[in-house]
Amino acid sequence: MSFQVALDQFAGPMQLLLELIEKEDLDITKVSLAKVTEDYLGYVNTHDVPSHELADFLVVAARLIYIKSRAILPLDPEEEEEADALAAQLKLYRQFVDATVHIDSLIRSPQTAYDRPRSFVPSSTKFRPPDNVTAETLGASFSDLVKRLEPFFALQQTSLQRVVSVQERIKQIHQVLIDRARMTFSDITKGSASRIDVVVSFLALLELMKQGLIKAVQMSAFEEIELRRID
Amino acid sequence: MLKAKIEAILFASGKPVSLKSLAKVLVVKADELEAAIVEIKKEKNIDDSGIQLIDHDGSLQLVTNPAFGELIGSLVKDEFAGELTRPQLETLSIICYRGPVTKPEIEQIRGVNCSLIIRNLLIRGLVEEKEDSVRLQPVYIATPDFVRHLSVHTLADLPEYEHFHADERIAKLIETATTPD
Amino acid sequence: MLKAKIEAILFASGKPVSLKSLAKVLVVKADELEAAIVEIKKEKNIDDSGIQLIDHDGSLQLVTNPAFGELIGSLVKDEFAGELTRPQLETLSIICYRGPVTKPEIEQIRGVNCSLIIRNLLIRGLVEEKEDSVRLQPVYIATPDFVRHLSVHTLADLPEYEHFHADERIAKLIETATTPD
Repeated sequence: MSFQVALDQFAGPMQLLLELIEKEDLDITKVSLAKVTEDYLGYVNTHDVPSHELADFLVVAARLIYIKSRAILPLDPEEEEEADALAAQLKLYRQFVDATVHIDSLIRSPQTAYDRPRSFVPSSTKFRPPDNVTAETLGASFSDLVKRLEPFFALQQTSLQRVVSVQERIKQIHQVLIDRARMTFSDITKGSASRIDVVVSFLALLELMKQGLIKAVQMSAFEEIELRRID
Repeated sequence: MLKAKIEAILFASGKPVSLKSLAKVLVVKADELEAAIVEIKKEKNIDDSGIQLIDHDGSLQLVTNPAFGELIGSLVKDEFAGELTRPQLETLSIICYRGPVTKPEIEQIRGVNCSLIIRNLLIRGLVEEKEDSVRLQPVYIATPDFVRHLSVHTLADLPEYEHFHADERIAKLIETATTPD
Repeated sequence: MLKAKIEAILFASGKPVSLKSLAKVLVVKADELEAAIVEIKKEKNIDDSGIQLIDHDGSLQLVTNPAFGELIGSLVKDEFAGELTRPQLETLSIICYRGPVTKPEIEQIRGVNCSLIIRNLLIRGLVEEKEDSVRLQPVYIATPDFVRHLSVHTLADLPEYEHFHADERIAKLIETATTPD
Protein backbone atom coordinates (compact mmCIF):
# COMPACT_ATOMS: atom_id res chain seq x y z
CA MET A 1 0.00 0.00 0.00
CA SER A 2 2.93 2.28 0.56
CA PHE A 3 6.26 2.93 -1.08
CA GLN A 4 8.75 0.15 -1.55
CA VAL A 5 12.43 0.95 -1.49
CA ALA A 6 14.81 -1.13 -3.52
CA LEU A 7 17.74 -1.76 -1.19
CA ASP A 8 20.02 -3.78 -3.37
CA GLN A 9 21.79 -0.90 -5.02
CA PHE A 10 24.21 1.83 -4.08
CA ALA A 11 22.76 5.27 -3.65
CA GLY A 12 25.97 6.81 -4.96
CA PRO A 13 29.70 7.15 -4.45
CA MET A 14 29.33 8.67 -0.98
CA GLN A 15 27.39 5.66 0.27
CA LEU A 16 30.02 3.35 -1.16
CA LEU A 17 32.83 5.30 0.52
CA LEU A 18 30.98 5.35 3.79
CA GLU A 19 30.33 1.63 3.75
CA LEU A 20 33.96 0.87 3.00
CA ILE A 21 35.14 3.06 5.85
CA GLU A 22 32.59 1.64 8.28
CA LYS A 23 33.45 -1.90 7.29
CA GLU A 24 37.05 -1.22 8.36
CA ASP A 25 35.81 0.47 11.54
CA LEU A 26 37.61 3.70 10.63
CA ASP A 27 36.72 7.30 11.42
CA ILE A 28 36.06 9.65 8.57
CA THR A 29 39.48 11.19 8.05
CA LYS A 30 41.73 11.73 5.08
CA VAL A 31 43.92 8.87 6.30
CA SER A 32 40.92 6.55 6.13
CA LEU A 33 40.07 7.84 2.68
CA ALA A 34 43.54 6.94 1.48
CA LYS A 35 43.18 3.51 3.09
CA VAL A 36 39.95 2.59 1.33
CA THR A 37 41.00 3.93 -2.07
CA GLU A 38 41.90 0.50 -3.40
CA ASP A 39 38.66 -1.08 -2.25
CA TYR A 40 36.74 1.77 -3.82
CA LEU A 41 38.53 1.37 -7.14
CA GLY A 42 38.02 -2.37 -6.93
CA TYR A 43 34.30 -1.90 -6.51
CA VAL A 44 33.99 0.49 -9.43
CA ASN A 45 36.03 -1.92 -11.51
CA THR A 46 34.09 -5.04 -10.81
CA HIS A 47 30.51 -3.74 -10.55
CA ASP A 48 28.24 -2.64 -13.28
CA VAL A 49 27.67 0.94 -12.20
CA PRO A 50 24.86 2.42 -14.34
CA SER A 51 26.42 4.49 -17.12
CA HIS A 52 24.75 7.74 -16.09
CA GLU A 53 26.20 7.39 -12.59
CA LEU A 54 29.63 6.12 -13.60
CA ALA A 55 30.94 9.63 -14.13
CA ASP A 56 30.12 10.57 -10.54
CA PHE A 57 31.83 7.46 -9.17
CA LEU A 58 34.89 8.22 -11.26
CA VAL A 59 35.14 11.83 -10.12
CA VAL A 60 35.30 10.57 -6.55
CA ALA A 61 37.78 7.89 -7.64
CA ALA A 62 40.01 10.59 -9.08
CA ARG A 63 39.85 12.58 -5.85
CA LEU A 64 40.75 9.47 -3.84
CA ILE A 65 43.70 8.62 -6.06
CA TYR A 66 44.90 12.16 -5.66
CA ILE A 67 44.57 12.03 -1.87
CA LYS A 68 46.31 8.66 -1.73
CA SER A 69 49.17 9.79 -3.92
CA ARG A 70 49.69 12.75 -1.62
CA ALA A 71 49.44 10.68 1.55
CA ILE A 72 52.99 9.47 1.07
CA LEU A 73 54.39 12.91 0.29
CA PRO A 74 54.51 16.00 2.50
CA LEU A 75 51.49 18.11 1.70
CA ASP A 76 51.36 21.77 1.06
CA PRO A 77 48.39 23.47 2.75
CA GLU A 78 46.38 23.78 -0.43
CA GLU A 79 46.51 20.07 -1.14
CA GLU A 80 45.68 19.38 2.48
CA GLU A 81 42.44 21.20 1.85
CA GLU A 82 41.32 18.90 -0.94
CA ALA A 83 41.64 15.89 1.35
CA ASP A 84 39.81 17.67 4.16
CA ALA A 85 37.06 18.73 1.79
CA LEU A 86 36.23 15.18 0.76
CA ALA A 87 36.28 14.05 4.40
CA ALA A 88 33.98 16.93 5.36
CA GLN A 89 31.62 16.10 2.53
CA LEU A 90 31.50 12.48 3.59
CA LYS A 91 30.74 13.47 7.20
CA LEU A 92 27.88 15.59 5.91
CA TYR A 93 26.60 12.68 3.88
CA ARG A 94 26.88 10.44 6.96
CA GLN A 95 24.51 12.75 8.81
CA PHE A 96 21.88 12.49 6.14
CA VAL A 97 21.97 8.72 6.18
CA ASP A 98 20.06 9.06 9.45
CA ALA A 99 17.54 11.40 7.83
CA THR A 100 17.04 8.81 5.10
CA VAL A 101 16.38 6.13 7.68
CA HIS A 102 13.66 8.29 9.25
CA ILE A 103 11.93 8.97 5.94
CA ASP A 104 12.25 5.34 4.91
CA SER A 105 10.56 4.08 8.07
CA LEU A 106 7.80 6.68 7.78
CA ILE A 107 6.93 5.73 4.23
CA ARG A 108 7.01 2.04 5.09
CA SER A 109 4.69 2.51 8.02
CA PRO A 110 1.03 1.62 7.40
CA GLN A 111 0.16 5.02 8.88
CA THR A 112 -0.95 7.21 6.02
CA ALA A 113 -3.23 10.19 5.83
CA TYR A 114 -5.66 10.32 2.92
CA ASP A 115 -7.06 13.39 1.28
CA ARG A 116 -10.56 13.84 0.10
CA PRO A 117 -11.76 13.46 -3.47
CA ARG A 118 -12.58 16.89 -4.84
CA SER A 119 -16.16 17.56 -3.84
CA PHE A 120 -17.00 20.81 -5.50
CA VAL A 121 -16.08 19.63 -8.94
CA PRO A 122 -19.01 20.64 -11.10
CA SER A 123 -20.96 17.53 -11.94
CA SER A 124 -21.25 18.26 -15.65
CA THR A 125 -18.32 19.41 -17.72
CA LYS A 126 -19.43 22.66 -19.24
CA PHE A 127 -17.36 24.60 -21.74
CA ARG A 128 -15.75 27.43 -19.78
CA PRO A 129 -13.26 29.05 -22.13
CA PRO A 130 -10.45 31.13 -20.62
CA ASP A 131 -10.13 34.79 -21.58
CA ASN A 132 -6.42 34.71 -22.19
CA VAL A 133 -6.02 31.92 -24.71
CA THR A 134 -5.72 32.37 -28.47
CA ALA A 135 -3.92 30.43 -31.19
CA GLU A 136 -1.03 32.87 -30.74
CA THR A 137 -0.69 32.46 -26.94
CA LEU A 138 -0.81 28.69 -27.38
CA GLY A 139 1.95 28.88 -29.99
CA ALA A 140 4.03 31.17 -27.78
CA SER A 141 3.56 28.86 -24.81
CA PHE A 142 4.70 25.80 -26.74
CA SER A 143 7.63 27.69 -28.19
CA ASP A 144 8.73 28.78 -24.68
CA LEU A 145 8.48 25.19 -23.56
CA VAL A 146 10.76 24.00 -26.37
CA LYS A 147 13.27 26.71 -25.47
CA ARG A 148 13.20 25.68 -21.84
CA LEU A 149 13.85 22.08 -22.85
CA GLU A 150 16.99 22.88 -24.88
CA PRO A 151 19.43 22.25 -22.00
CA PHE A 152 17.63 19.02 -21.22
CA PHE A 153 17.91 17.83 -24.83
CA ALA A 154 21.64 18.55 -24.63
CA LEU A 155 21.92 16.59 -21.38
CA GLN A 156 20.16 13.61 -22.90
CA GLN A 157 22.55 13.68 -25.81
CA THR A 158 25.61 13.44 -23.55
CA SER A 159 24.23 10.69 -21.36
CA LEU A 160 23.61 8.75 -24.56
CA GLN A 161 27.30 8.90 -25.37
CA ARG A 162 27.94 6.13 -22.92
CA VAL A 163 31.15 6.52 -21.02
CA VAL A 164 33.49 3.70 -21.95
CA SER A 165 33.47 1.41 -18.95
CA VAL A 166 36.61 0.43 -17.15
CA GLN A 167 36.19 -3.20 -18.16
CA GLU A 168 35.92 -2.30 -21.81
CA ARG A 169 38.95 -0.07 -21.55
CA ILE A 170 40.98 -2.83 -19.89
CA LYS A 171 40.24 -5.07 -22.84
CA GLN A 172 41.20 -2.35 -25.30
CA ILE A 173 44.52 -1.53 -23.63
CA HIS A 174 45.37 -5.19 -23.21
CA GLN A 175 44.66 -5.84 -26.88
CA VAL A 176 46.84 -2.93 -27.97
CA LEU A 177 49.69 -4.14 -25.77
CA ILE A 178 49.46 -7.65 -27.22
CA ASP A 179 50.18 -6.10 -30.60
CA ARG A 180 52.70 -3.47 -29.57
CA ALA A 181 54.54 -4.61 -26.42
CA ARG A 182 54.97 -1.04 -25.24
CA MET A 183 53.18 2.28 -25.38
CA THR A 184 52.74 5.48 -23.38
CA PHE A 185 49.87 6.69 -21.24
CA SER A 186 49.29 9.59 -23.63
CA ASP A 187 48.82 7.13 -26.48
CA ILE A 188 45.83 5.77 -24.57
CA THR A 189 44.33 9.07 -23.56
CA LYS A 190 44.87 10.81 -26.89
CA GLY A 191 41.37 10.05 -28.07
CA SER A 192 39.68 10.85 -24.74
CA ALA A 193 36.52 12.86 -25.06
CA SER A 194 36.55 14.05 -21.45
CA ARG A 195 38.42 13.99 -18.19
CA ILE A 196 36.21 11.14 -17.10
CA ASP A 197 37.63 9.16 -20.00
CA VAL A 198 41.19 9.79 -18.77
CA VAL A 199 40.23 8.60 -15.30
CA VAL A 200 38.68 5.47 -16.80
CA SER A 201 41.94 4.75 -18.63
CA PHE A 202 43.91 5.29 -15.46
CA LEU A 203 41.70 2.90 -13.50
CA ALA A 204 42.06 0.33 -16.26
CA LEU A 205 45.84 0.66 -16.04
CA LEU A 206 45.82 0.13 -12.28
CA GLU A 207 43.77 -2.99 -12.74
CA LEU A 208 46.08 -4.37 -15.46
CA MET A 209 49.07 -3.75 -13.18
CA LYS A 210 47.37 -5.52 -10.31
CA GLN A 211 46.69 -8.49 -12.53
CA GLY A 212 50.39 -8.52 -13.39
CA LEU A 213 49.74 -8.08 -17.09
CA ILE A 214 51.60 -4.82 -17.56
CA LYS A 215 54.33 -2.78 -15.95
CA ALA A 216 54.26 1.00 -15.78
CA VAL A 217 57.46 3.02 -15.66
CA GLN A 218 57.77 6.71 -14.96
CA MET A 219 61.29 8.16 -14.90
CA SER A 220 60.37 11.19 -12.76
CA ALA A 221 57.33 13.16 -11.65
CA PHE A 222 55.17 14.53 -14.48
CA GLU A 223 57.18 12.55 -17.02
CA GLU A 224 55.45 10.37 -19.54
CA ILE A 225 54.26 7.03 -18.13
CA GLU A 226 55.55 4.16 -20.22
CA LEU A 227 53.63 0.89 -20.30
CA ARG A 228 55.22 -2.45 -21.05
CA ARG A 229 53.72 -5.81 -21.59
CA ILE A 230 54.93 -8.47 -19.15
CA ASP A 231 55.63 -11.59 -21.15
CA MET B 1 -12.53 5.48 18.33
CA LEU B 2 -15.48 4.18 16.31
CA LYS B 3 -16.70 7.75 15.81
CA ALA B 4 -13.31 8.85 14.48
CA LYS B 5 -13.14 5.88 12.12
CA ILE B 6 -16.58 6.61 10.68
CA GLU B 7 -15.59 10.21 10.19
CA ALA B 8 -12.36 9.18 8.39
CA ILE B 9 -14.15 6.76 6.07
CA LEU B 10 -16.85 9.27 5.13
CA PHE B 11 -14.21 11.96 4.57
CA ALA B 12 -12.02 9.83 2.31
CA SER B 13 -14.83 8.35 0.23
CA GLY B 14 -16.33 11.72 -0.67
CA LYS B 15 -19.70 10.18 -1.52
CA PRO B 16 -22.59 8.62 0.39
CA VAL B 17 -21.70 5.38 2.19
CA SER B 18 -24.44 2.96 3.21
CA LEU B 19 -24.86 1.98 6.85
CA LYS B 20 -24.64 -1.60 5.75
CA SER B 21 -21.22 -1.30 4.22
CA LEU B 22 -19.98 0.83 7.15
CA ALA B 23 -21.01 -1.90 9.59
CA LYS B 24 -19.26 -4.46 7.44
CA VAL B 25 -15.99 -2.56 7.03
CA LEU B 26 -15.82 -1.61 10.70
CA VAL B 27 -17.02 -5.01 11.93
CA VAL B 28 -19.59 -3.55 14.35
CA LYS B 29 -23.21 -4.27 15.10
CA ALA B 30 -25.96 -2.03 13.77
CA ASP B 31 -26.87 -0.59 17.17
CA GLU B 32 -23.26 0.32 18.03
CA LEU B 33 -23.01 2.06 14.68
CA GLU B 34 -26.29 3.88 15.25
CA ALA B 35 -25.11 5.13 18.63
CA ALA B 36 -21.85 6.46 17.20
CA ILE B 37 -23.70 8.21 14.39
CA VAL B 38 -26.03 9.93 16.83
CA GLU B 39 -22.93 11.22 18.63
CA ILE B 40 -21.36 12.51 15.41
CA LYS B 41 -24.58 14.30 14.47
CA LYS B 42 -24.72 15.97 17.85
CA GLU B 43 -21.20 17.26 17.38
CA LYS B 44 -21.35 18.25 13.75
CA ASN B 45 -24.89 19.26 12.93
CA ILE B 46 -24.65 22.62 14.66
CA ASP B 47 -24.19 26.13 13.28
CA ASP B 48 -20.63 26.30 14.51
CA SER B 49 -19.32 23.34 12.50
CA GLY B 50 -17.95 23.67 8.98
CA ILE B 51 -18.65 20.03 8.18
CA GLN B 52 -21.99 18.32 8.72
CA LEU B 53 -23.38 14.83 8.47
CA ILE B 54 -26.38 14.07 6.32
CA ASP B 55 -28.34 10.88 6.49
CA HIS B 56 -30.39 9.96 3.46
CA ASP B 57 -31.96 6.75 2.34
CA GLY B 58 -29.79 4.53 4.57
CA SER B 59 -26.57 6.27 3.56
CA LEU B 60 -24.32 8.78 5.27
CA GLN B 61 -22.32 11.63 3.77
CA LEU B 62 -20.19 14.46 5.08
CA VAL B 63 -21.00 17.82 3.46
CA THR B 64 -20.14 21.44 4.10
CA ASN B 65 -22.44 23.41 6.34
CA PRO B 66 -25.10 24.77 3.92
CA ALA B 67 -24.90 28.16 5.64
CA PHE B 68 -21.55 28.65 3.91
CA GLY B 69 -22.87 27.75 0.46
CA GLU B 70 -22.25 31.16 -1.01
CA LEU B 71 -18.71 31.38 0.33
CA ILE B 72 -17.83 27.98 -1.16
CA GLY B 73 -19.60 28.77 -4.40
CA SER B 74 -17.43 31.82 -5.00
CA LEU B 75 -14.32 29.68 -4.59
CA VAL B 76 -15.54 27.11 -7.09
CA LYS B 77 -16.26 29.73 -9.68
CA ASP B 78 -12.75 31.13 -9.40
CA GLU B 79 -11.14 27.81 -9.95
CA PHE B 80 -12.95 26.78 -13.10
CA ALA B 81 -13.39 30.13 -14.80
CA GLY B 82 -11.25 33.05 -15.80
CA GLU B 83 -7.71 33.05 -17.11
CA LEU B 84 -5.49 30.01 -17.31
CA THR B 85 -2.34 29.93 -15.20
CA ARG B 86 0.97 29.54 -16.99
CA PRO B 87 1.29 25.80 -16.17
CA GLN B 88 -2.30 25.25 -17.35
CA LEU B 89 -1.63 27.10 -20.59
CA GLU B 90 1.54 25.09 -21.16
CA THR B 91 -0.25 21.78 -20.61
CA LEU B 92 -3.04 22.85 -22.94
CA SER B 93 -0.51 23.80 -25.62
CA ILE B 94 1.10 20.36 -25.35
CA ILE B 95 -2.28 18.69 -25.80
CA CYS B 96 -3.07 20.91 -28.81
CA TYR B 97 0.31 20.49 -30.52
CA ARG B 98 1.13 16.91 -29.57
CA GLY B 99 -2.31 15.37 -29.03
CA PRO B 100 -3.48 12.70 -28.78
CA VAL B 101 -1.05 12.40 -25.89
CA THR B 102 -1.10 10.40 -22.62
CA LYS B 103 -0.64 11.81 -19.12
CA PRO B 104 2.82 10.22 -18.65
CA GLU B 105 3.85 11.71 -21.99
CA ILE B 106 2.72 15.19 -20.99
CA GLU B 107 4.58 14.78 -17.70
CA GLN B 108 7.77 13.71 -19.47
CA ILE B 109 7.62 16.87 -21.56
CA ARG B 110 6.81 19.23 -18.70
CA GLY B 111 8.98 17.43 -16.16
CA VAL B 112 6.32 17.71 -13.43
CA ASN B 113 3.23 15.86 -12.32
CA CYS B 114 0.15 17.14 -14.19
CA SER B 115 -2.79 15.28 -12.59
CA LEU B 116 -4.53 18.34 -11.16
CA ILE B 117 -4.00 20.51 -14.22
CA ILE B 118 -5.39 17.93 -16.63
CA ARG B 119 -8.37 17.47 -14.36
CA ASN B 120 -9.03 21.17 -14.38
CA LEU B 121 -8.79 21.38 -18.20
CA LEU B 122 -11.19 18.44 -18.48
CA ILE B 123 -13.76 20.07 -16.19
CA ARG B 124 -13.57 23.31 -18.14
CA GLY B 125 -14.29 21.39 -21.32
CA LEU B 126 -11.04 22.46 -22.99
CA VAL B 127 -9.70 18.94 -23.46
CA GLU B 128 -11.23 15.49 -23.53
CA GLU B 129 -10.14 11.99 -22.79
CA LYS B 130 -10.23 9.11 -25.30
CA GLU B 131 -9.20 5.50 -25.05
CA ASP B 132 -6.20 4.64 -27.16
CA SER B 133 -6.12 1.08 -28.45
CA VAL B 134 -2.36 1.09 -28.99
CA ARG B 135 -1.13 2.76 -25.82
CA LEU B 136 -3.86 1.10 -23.75
CA GLN B 137 -4.39 4.16 -21.63
CA PRO B 138 -6.36 7.38 -21.91
CA VAL B 139 -5.09 9.99 -24.36
CA TYR B 140 -6.00 13.67 -24.35
CA ILE B 141 -7.05 15.92 -27.23
CA ALA B 142 -8.53 19.40 -27.52
CA THR B 143 -12.35 19.51 -27.56
CA PRO B 144 -14.17 20.69 -30.69
CA ASP B 145 -15.53 23.56 -28.58
CA PHE B 146 -12.04 24.71 -27.77
CA VAL B 147 -10.80 24.40 -31.35
CA ARG B 148 -13.73 26.58 -32.44
CA HIS B 149 -12.92 29.05 -29.68
CA LEU B 150 -9.42 29.40 -31.12
CA SER B 151 -10.95 30.49 -34.45
CA VAL B 152 -9.00 27.93 -36.43
CA HIS B 153 -10.52 25.33 -38.74
CA THR B 154 -8.24 22.65 -37.44
CA LEU B 155 -5.37 22.47 -34.95
CA ALA B 156 -2.99 22.20 -37.92
CA ASP B 157 -3.68 25.92 -38.45
CA LEU B 158 -1.92 26.78 -35.16
CA PRO B 159 1.33 28.74 -35.50
CA GLU B 160 4.26 26.48 -36.46
CA TYR B 161 2.05 23.42 -36.07
CA GLU B 162 3.96 21.18 -38.48
CA HIS B 163 7.26 22.04 -36.87
CA PHE B 164 6.19 21.53 -33.25
CA HIS B 165 3.97 18.56 -33.94
CA ALA B 166 6.78 16.63 -35.58
CA ASP B 167 9.72 17.77 -33.39
CA GLU B 168 11.94 14.70 -33.13
CA ARG B 169 13.57 15.63 -29.86
CA ILE B 170 10.20 15.85 -28.17
CA ALA B 171 9.18 12.55 -29.73
CA LYS B 172 12.26 11.00 -28.22
CA LEU B 173 11.51 12.52 -24.83
CA ILE B 174 8.00 11.09 -25.01
CA GLU B 175 9.42 7.66 -25.73
CA THR B 176 11.00 7.58 -22.29
CA ALA B 177 7.52 7.90 -20.77
CA THR B 178 6.82 4.31 -21.70
CA THR B 179 10.07 3.04 -20.25
CA PRO B 180 10.28 4.07 -16.59
CA ASP B 181 13.93 4.38 -15.56
CA MET C 1 -17.73 31.14 13.24
CA LEU C 2 -14.35 31.81 11.59
CA LYS C 3 -13.19 28.33 12.61
CA ALA C 4 -16.26 26.74 11.03
CA LYS C 5 -15.77 28.73 7.83
CA ILE C 6 -12.14 27.69 7.53
CA GLU C 7 -13.15 24.10 8.09
CA ALA C 8 -15.86 24.34 5.41
CA ILE C 9 -13.49 25.84 2.84
CA LEU C 10 -10.76 23.28 3.50
CA PHE C 11 -13.30 20.46 3.38
CA ALA C 12 -14.83 21.64 0.13
CA SER C 13 -11.52 22.22 -1.66
CA GLY C 14 -10.05 18.81 -0.89
CA LYS C 15 -6.60 20.19 -1.64
CA PRO C 16 -4.19 22.51 0.18
CA VAL C 17 -5.43 26.11 0.50
CA SER C 18 -2.89 28.85 1.16
CA LEU C 19 -3.20 31.05 4.23
CA LYS C 20 -3.07 33.98 1.86
CA SER C 21 -6.15 32.99 -0.10
CA LEU C 22 -7.97 32.03 3.10
CA ALA C 23 -7.34 35.49 4.53
CA LYS C 24 -8.54 37.03 1.28
CA VAL C 25 -11.73 34.99 0.92
CA LEU C 26 -12.64 35.35 4.59
CA VAL C 27 -11.60 39.01 4.81
CA VAL C 28 -9.69 38.57 8.06
CA LYS C 29 -6.31 39.68 9.34
CA ALA C 30 -3.40 37.26 9.47
CA ASP C 31 -3.32 37.08 13.27
CA GLU C 32 -7.04 36.35 13.58
CA LEU C 33 -6.62 33.58 11.03
CA GLU C 34 -3.59 32.21 12.87
CA ALA C 35 -5.49 32.09 16.16
CA ALA C 36 -8.41 30.21 14.58
CA ILE C 37 -6.04 27.72 12.99
CA VAL C 38 -4.33 27.03 16.31
CA GLU C 39 -7.77 26.23 17.70
CA ILE C 40 -8.62 23.89 14.84
CA LYS C 41 -5.32 22.05 15.26
CA LYS C 42 -5.98 21.61 18.97
CA GLU C 43 -9.37 20.08 18.21
CA LYS C 44 -8.44 17.93 15.26
CA ASN C 45 -4.86 16.82 15.63
CA ILE C 46 -5.62 14.28 18.35
CA ASP C 47 -5.95 10.50 18.27
CA ASP C 48 -9.70 10.64 18.63
CA SER C 49 -10.39 12.71 15.53
CA GLY C 50 -11.07 11.11 12.15
CA ILE C 51 -10.08 14.25 10.27
CA GLN C 52 -6.82 16.10 10.89
CA LEU C 53 -5.10 19.25 9.66
CA ILE C 54 -1.79 19.39 7.76
CA ASP C 55 0.16 22.64 7.68
CA HIS C 56 2.80 22.69 4.96
CA ASP C 57 4.49 25.43 2.96
CA GLY C 58 2.02 28.12 4.02
CA SER C 59 -1.00 26.00 3.08
CA LEU C 60 -3.55 23.99 5.02
CA GLN C 61 -5.23 20.72 4.12
CA LEU C 62 -7.70 18.43 5.82
CA VAL C 63 -6.78 14.73 5.69
CA THR C 64 -7.78 11.53 7.47
CA ASN C 65 -6.12 10.50 10.72
CA PRO C 66 -2.97 8.60 9.63
CA ALA C 67 -3.59 5.97 12.32
CA PHE C 68 -6.48 4.69 10.17
CA GLY C 69 -4.19 4.32 7.17
CA GLU C 70 -4.77 0.62 6.74
CA LEU C 71 -8.54 0.89 7.11
CA ILE C 72 -8.85 3.72 4.59
CA GLY C 73 -6.25 2.21 2.29
CA SER C 74 -8.42 -0.86 1.93
CA LEU C 75 -11.30 1.32 0.75
CA VAL C 76 -9.79 3.95 -1.52
CA LYS C 77 -7.04 3.83 -4.10
CA ASP C 78 -3.69 5.37 -3.21
CA GLU C 79 -2.20 6.97 -6.29
CA PHE C 80 1.15 7.49 -4.69
CA ALA C 81 2.26 3.98 -4.01
CA GLY C 82 5.17 2.64 -5.97
CA GLU C 83 8.80 1.85 -5.82
CA LEU C 84 11.48 4.30 -4.75
CA THR C 85 15.13 3.64 -5.53
CA ARG C 86 17.82 4.35 -2.95
CA PRO C 87 19.02 7.46 -4.77
CA GLN C 88 15.45 8.74 -4.95
CA LEU C 89 14.87 8.06 -1.25
CA GLU C 90 18.10 9.84 -0.36
CA THR C 91 17.27 12.88 -2.45
CA LEU C 92 13.73 12.98 -1.12
CA SER C 93 14.99 12.86 2.48
CA ILE C 94 17.36 15.76 1.88
CA ILE C 95 14.53 17.79 0.33
CA CYS C 96 12.17 17.01 3.25
CA TYR C 97 14.69 17.96 5.91
CA ARG C 98 16.55 20.81 4.22
CA GLY C 99 13.84 22.19 1.93
CA PRO C 100 13.56 24.67 0.40
CA VAL C 101 16.92 23.54 -0.93
CA THR C 102 18.72 24.17 -4.24
CA LYS C 103 20.04 21.52 -6.59
CA PRO C 104 23.73 22.35 -5.91
CA GLU C 105 23.07 21.95 -2.19
CA ILE C 106 21.52 18.52 -2.72
CA GLU C 107 24.42 17.52 -4.95
CA GLN C 108 26.89 18.70 -2.34
CA ILE C 109 25.43 16.26 0.16
CA ARG C 110 25.01 13.32 -2.20
CA GLY C 111 28.25 13.83 -4.10
CA VAL C 112 26.52 13.14 -7.40
CA ASN C 113 24.65 14.96 -10.08
CA CYS C 114 20.96 14.84 -9.16
CA SER C 115 19.22 16.37 -12.20
CA LEU C 116 17.57 13.18 -13.41
CA ILE C 117 16.53 12.03 -9.95
CA ILE C 118 14.94 15.38 -9.14
CA ARG C 119 13.13 15.35 -12.48
CA ASN C 120 11.78 11.92 -11.70
CA LEU C 121 10.58 13.02 -8.25
CA LEU C 122 8.92 16.07 -9.84
CA ILE C 123 7.09 13.91 -12.37
CA ARG C 124 5.91 11.57 -9.63
CA GLY C 125 4.54 14.53 -7.73
CA LEU C 126 6.69 13.89 -4.65
CA VAL C 127 8.58 17.18 -4.76
CA GLU C 128 7.92 20.54 -6.36
CA GLU C 129 10.03 23.36 -7.67
CA LYS C 130 9.66 26.96 -6.52
CA GLU C 131 11.47 30.13 -7.43
CA ASP C 132 13.53 31.54 -4.59
CA SER C 133 13.77 35.31 -4.63
CA VAL C 134 16.86 35.39 -2.44
CA ARG C 135 18.94 32.61 -3.96
CA LEU C 136 17.69 33.47 -7.46
CA GLN C 137 17.49 29.86 -8.49
CA PRO C 138 14.91 27.10 -8.21
CA VAL C 139 14.49 25.50 -4.81
CA TYR C 140 12.82 22.18 -4.04
CA ILE C 141 10.31 21.25 -1.34
CA ALA C 142 8.14 18.22 -0.61
CA THR C 143 4.65 18.28 -2.15
CA PRO C 144 1.57 18.29 0.10
CA ASP C 145 0.83 14.81 -1.22
CA PHE C 146 4.14 13.50 0.02
CA VAL C 147 3.81 15.23 3.40
CA ARG C 148 0.41 13.60 3.70
CA HIS C 149 2.02 10.28 2.95
CA LEU C 150 4.60 10.77 5.69
CA SER C 151 1.71 11.11 8.16
CA VAL C 152 3.07 14.19 9.87
CA HIS C 153 1.02 17.31 10.54
CA THR C 154 3.89 19.43 9.33
CA LEU C 155 7.46 18.66 8.27
CA ALA C 156 8.76 20.10 11.52
CA ASP C 157 7.26 17.01 13.19
CA LEU C 158 9.76 14.75 11.41
CA PRO C 159 12.20 12.97 13.76
CA GLU C 160 15.26 15.13 14.50
CA TYR C 161 13.90 17.87 12.22
CA GLU C 162 15.51 20.73 14.11
CA HIS C 163 18.85 19.01 13.98
CA PHE C 164 18.88 18.52 10.23
CA HIS C 165 16.96 21.55 9.19
CA ALA C 166 18.54 24.31 11.19
CA ASP C 167 21.93 22.94 12.18
CA GLU C 168 24.46 25.68 11.57
CA ARG C 169 27.31 23.27 11.06
CA ILE C 170 25.44 21.45 8.34
CA ALA C 171 24.66 24.74 6.66
CA LYS C 172 28.31 25.66 6.79
CA LEU C 173 29.46 22.31 5.49
CA ILE C 174 27.12 22.59 2.55
CA GLU C 175 28.52 26.01 1.87
CA THR C 176 32.19 25.33 2.29
CA ALA C 177 32.74 21.75 1.18
CA THR C 178 34.35 21.98 -2.21
CA THR C 179 32.18 20.98 -5.12
CA PRO C 180 33.51 17.91 -6.92
CA ASP C 181 33.71 19.81 -10.19
